[in-house]
Amino acid sequence: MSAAAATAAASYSLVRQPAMETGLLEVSMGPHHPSTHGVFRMDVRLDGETVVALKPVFGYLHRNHEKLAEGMSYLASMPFTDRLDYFNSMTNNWAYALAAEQLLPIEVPERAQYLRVIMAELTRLVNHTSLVGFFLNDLGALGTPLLYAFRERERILDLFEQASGARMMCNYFRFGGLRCDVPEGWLARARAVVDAFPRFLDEFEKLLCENEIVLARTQRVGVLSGAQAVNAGITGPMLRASGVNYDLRKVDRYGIYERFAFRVPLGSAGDCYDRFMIRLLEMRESLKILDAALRDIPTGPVMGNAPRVFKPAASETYGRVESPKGELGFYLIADGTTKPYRYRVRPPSFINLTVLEDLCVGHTIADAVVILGSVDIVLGEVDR
Amino acid sequence: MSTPAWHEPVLQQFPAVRWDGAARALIVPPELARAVAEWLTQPDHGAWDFCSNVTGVDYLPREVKEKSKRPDGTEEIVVRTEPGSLQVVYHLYSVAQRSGPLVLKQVVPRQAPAAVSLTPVWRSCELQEREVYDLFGVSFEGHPDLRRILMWDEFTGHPMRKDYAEPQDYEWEPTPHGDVLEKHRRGKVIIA
Amino acid sequence: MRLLGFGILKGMAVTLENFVRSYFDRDRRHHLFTKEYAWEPGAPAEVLPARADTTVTAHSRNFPILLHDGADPMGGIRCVACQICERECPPQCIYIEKDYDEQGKYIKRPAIFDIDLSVCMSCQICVEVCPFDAIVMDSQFELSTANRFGGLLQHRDQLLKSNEYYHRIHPEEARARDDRMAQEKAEKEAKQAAADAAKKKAAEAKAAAEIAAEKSKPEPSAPTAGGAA
Amino acid sequence: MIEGVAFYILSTVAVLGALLAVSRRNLVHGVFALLLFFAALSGLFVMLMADYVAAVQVLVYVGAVGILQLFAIMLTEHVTGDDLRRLGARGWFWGLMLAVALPVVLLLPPLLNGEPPVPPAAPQSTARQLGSQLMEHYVVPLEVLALLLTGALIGAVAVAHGPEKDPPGKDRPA
Amino acid sequence: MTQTLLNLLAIAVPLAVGFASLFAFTTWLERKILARIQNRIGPNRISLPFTRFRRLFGLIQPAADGLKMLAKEDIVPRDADKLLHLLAPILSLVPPMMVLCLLPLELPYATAGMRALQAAALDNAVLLFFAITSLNTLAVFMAGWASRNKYSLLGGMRAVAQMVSYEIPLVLSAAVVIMAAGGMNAQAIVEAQRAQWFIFTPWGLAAFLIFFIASLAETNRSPFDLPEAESEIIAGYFTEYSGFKFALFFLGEYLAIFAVSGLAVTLFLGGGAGPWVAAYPALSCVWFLAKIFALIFVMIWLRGTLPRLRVDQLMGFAWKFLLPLSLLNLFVAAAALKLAKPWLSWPVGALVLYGAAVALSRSHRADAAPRTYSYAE
Repeated sequence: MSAAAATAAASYSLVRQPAMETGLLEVSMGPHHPSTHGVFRMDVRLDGETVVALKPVFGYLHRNHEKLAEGMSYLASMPFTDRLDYFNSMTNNWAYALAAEQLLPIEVPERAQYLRVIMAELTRLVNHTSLVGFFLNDLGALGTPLLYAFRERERILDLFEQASGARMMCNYFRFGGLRCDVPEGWLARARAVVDAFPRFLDEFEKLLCENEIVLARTQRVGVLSGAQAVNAGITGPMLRASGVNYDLRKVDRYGIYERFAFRVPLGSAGDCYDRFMIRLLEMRESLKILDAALRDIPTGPVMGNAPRVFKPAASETYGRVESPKGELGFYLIADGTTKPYRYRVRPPSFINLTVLEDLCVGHTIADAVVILGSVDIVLGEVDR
Repeated sequence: MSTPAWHEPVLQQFPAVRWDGAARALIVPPELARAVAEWLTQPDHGAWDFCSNVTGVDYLPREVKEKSKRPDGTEEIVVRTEPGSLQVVYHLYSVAQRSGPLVLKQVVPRQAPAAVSLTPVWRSCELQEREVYDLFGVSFEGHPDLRRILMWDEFTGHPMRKDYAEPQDYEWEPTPHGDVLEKHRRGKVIIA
Repeated sequence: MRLLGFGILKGMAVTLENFVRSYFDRDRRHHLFTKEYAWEPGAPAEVLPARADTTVTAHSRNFPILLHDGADPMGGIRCVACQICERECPPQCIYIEKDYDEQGKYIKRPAIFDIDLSVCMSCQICVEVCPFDAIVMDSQFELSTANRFGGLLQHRDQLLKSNEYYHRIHPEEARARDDRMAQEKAEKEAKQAAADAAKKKAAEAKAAAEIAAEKSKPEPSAPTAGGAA
Repeated sequence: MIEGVAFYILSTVAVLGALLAVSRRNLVHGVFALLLFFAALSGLFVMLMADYVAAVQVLVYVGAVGILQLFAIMLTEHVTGDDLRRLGARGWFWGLMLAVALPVVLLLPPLLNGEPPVPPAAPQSTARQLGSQLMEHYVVPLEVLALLLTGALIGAVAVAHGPEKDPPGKDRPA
Repeated sequence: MTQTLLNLLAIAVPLAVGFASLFAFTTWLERKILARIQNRIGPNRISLPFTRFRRLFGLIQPAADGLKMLAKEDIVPRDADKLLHLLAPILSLVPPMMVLCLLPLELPYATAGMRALQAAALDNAVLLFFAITSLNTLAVFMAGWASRNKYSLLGGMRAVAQMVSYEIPLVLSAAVVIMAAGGMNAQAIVEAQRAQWFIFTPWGLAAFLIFFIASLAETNRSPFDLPEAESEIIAGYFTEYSGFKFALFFLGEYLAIFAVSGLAVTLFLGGGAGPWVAAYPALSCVWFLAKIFALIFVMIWLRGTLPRLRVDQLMGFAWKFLLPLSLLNLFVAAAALKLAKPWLSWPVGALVLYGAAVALSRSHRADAAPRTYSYAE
């Protein structure tokens, strides 16, 4: 048990007094609960309203994605990756394509590289806006920030639909490029969306960032130190909110990210407010990338010289990308057939749940909901 | 793809550790795993502070046919059974030095597989080792909370093993399926 | 130091602005509101549906359909029941049986082609792997039935749609596909023609050779004849 | 006539509420029955044209004392309220004696006098009178009471606060 | 006798029926306003059956909702306390219904006899108001306890703690008006504001703001809707209620909103006073309702904007911010009323109150402030 949990437990023992014996209340929050972000359960033990212990329970959506993928061809798993983190199908696609392209190197054409970056950053906007909306919903705002977020998300989903045919389950990336080019006029429409986005962010920040209730509810709630975060494998905005400068777009420089100038916002306190603000700030940086990518994108093919049947030689690889929720990795073992011998997804939201109990203990049940919201999980990915 | 030789200091420090060049992974005997892990986290040994990915791989026993020459010069085909194994794979990165991945593998037998938990070293293994325990059946010594994680507690078997045979229809017994069928028999639901 | 509640007032200004602008801002009225239906007047052009009776746009994909050329569905069916899509379908929702004539000869069309829409996940892999451009994605989604066991199993004749229909729902994509097919066909024909020409040439050459051989034949035969004589 | 009917209804409710309050095994039910009794009592006050007292009765007894009792029950080990153990009835004799003696003592003087007391005419503007009485005639007892209550409040806070403890999330330097 | 009864009915029945139908309208209004705040359209699909009237801006929606509620199955948990589970929604409806009669609405057809009979004419109308609304707490507790659900119980306990705490600033801020008007008769309070509404004095404004905030908490409105905090405890004390019992809670809640807004209008906003009332007395009623709806609009607006406070912050706000401020306000008002020199007492009063509020703000959010962030290249 970590230090934070230990101090909380100590203060709890002080509350217990012989004269006023109070019992603990065990509440099973979920799997049917409005704010567990899907079918997720938290077995919470409460002293009054204070969380004494919390155990996350999941697996309700488990479909053994990995086993399924080991039974089908490499390409056939691509649409299933959409369904991992169904908010970010584009980055899921990318992570899988990246790992597969490490198994069997295929040159990705320039235009496809740019489109990949554009899609990934648009996905990041989708994820972060919605996350902020959901987070505020967990705080008790009656859907207003969420619907503002969805208003913007809708525009981006329209773009996704026009490019890939589907709004959420895009299934757009292929080993060596993209399934198809974007339709005519798409780049101009994307440009319009990107140009209008800062106005929305301004509105969002005005609505939320100085709101005393938001400040009071999120600051110094669920504090996670940088060292603890690294040790617990926390990745993504949650890690950077704890002040650790580790963004795979900078570290691994996959794709063509080294061509874009963007900064990585870092939090200082590692509390819920930082996690929320880091996401807001990251969106601004994503807009910078989008701006440059839409400006520089060349014409040309979007599919590299991929073999008709994807059949890598026996080898193993681990490919990872900076998905909006954290490090999304694919560990593939090829055995020389058309099916992967081992297919493993490293789901960021699953591993980010490692520290949930440490963050929640000592706070109230209302904070537990907020902390869970700030972790940003999607059960499709946690349970796989 | 060439990666720097991060593994070489480990091999020098721990002679029992082997290097699998094809998989580009360090094969660590389970009894040494904790020591190797703790050694690796030291700043001057690479500062591998971030264990990104933990998973299992199941290798079934397989038959290998080998030609061998008899002393009299005729050839003979010898069928030899290679024992299967379970591997627990750790992908390590260093946030401090921005290096990685260094792959660590614990290889354990398929019967009663017991690996050593690295959760005390890297907290990020906690849920992932539980998952390996759940889906592959590898038990981890020293894990603080080794329970099933994705499957339900009453579940038997380890679905990610290659020889796992799934039951005919999961949905039949525990879901309302049966009730629905019963209703159908009474003429309330039409099944095409 | 400000009074408690100043940030709240700032936020309230934002919501009030949205409230007021929802009535007066044209952009917001037409673009950002929940669209009741996409064909609602004033909806921007790029989201307009291809047909008036669906709510989906020309780019969206839904479930697969089989294409046929010409007016007769079975006459012009493109599918040859090669079963590649059946094998590649990630959720395994396609079931195909080949068709045979009375003599038991395979006649390059499916006898049974079923897609279970309750299983299909609209991933479009079948479209990609099809070498015959026989299967494409529909945009029709009003498919609900009261029958949950098999009501969503679409059979061959339900799945067959004409190429014109495809042009109606996905004009751009259909045009591109037709162009490519025409090009491929032209290439194939050219190849065929070349092959034919080559064959012809070869045949001619062969014939010529044969003729030559014929011509030269008597010569060796002569001695035989002679020999025989 | 209407007053008579109302009186009997309210009295019946009050008596029933009181009986239920002492007879229910379920503590929460008992408290709710007691609150019913308080409410009926305030109805009786209204009938006496003492609407100020009636309002205060509701505000203080139903709104505050009742809630306090419910809170107290929530702090006991049986949060659900039903305690199936039989309570010992050892004091029943003295209880009965008390129950008989109280009305006798209260009702004895008028019974001996033989004539019912004449109720005084209901004073107008009871709130104002009460206020001025409290502030002028009974100011010292009022202040003493206020002091007592403040002391009790501080004591309650001290008890609830418990011994010195660290605020959560802050590590105190050793 | 009969005449009195008839008069009573003539007052009570229109109030009950009128406010109940206003409830339906208010649910529609709330959904519409929230929808517009959130860039949605809101309910607009229900048409009047058997007529040409399609949609009607969704005004028929509440009727459809009501029918739906009536038709729904009434689910009582197996382990619930059946009797209390049934009584709680009814009890939650009674107090707001009763206090609505205490509002000094000048019904257009009211005769002098009827006006004298109105509960608002009681000497202790305001006190009665607070007394009866405190009963609401019981209903909430009853519902939370009787459901045998942990969320319900948590919600019930939260509600009780919250309502008891916020009753104090509520009463204290009303006390300022009672002091100024010299009585608790609702009609007299309105009468006392003939020259000037109490909200237009520094202490009146402060009292109004405190009253309004406390009334939000009393009626469990956002941002104080902890007892029914959806994201935390599902629906709080009415988690286990369905069908018509749920509708009754809903109705009770809205009637309480009417009642408390009506009281705010009475105490601070001059009751039914407004332009042209002198010429057309019937307008008084309209003005009264218009002011109520203005307050309700603000409530909806707040609900569309704000997240929810936490329990400890909620209690802290009541005890450490509102209570001291309302106590101070009481002194300021008393001093100003005694002084009776507006040119002196107003600026001083305003300054004192503002200073106190700022000082309390500072102590209240000393550690919560927006931050600046660093970037790594």
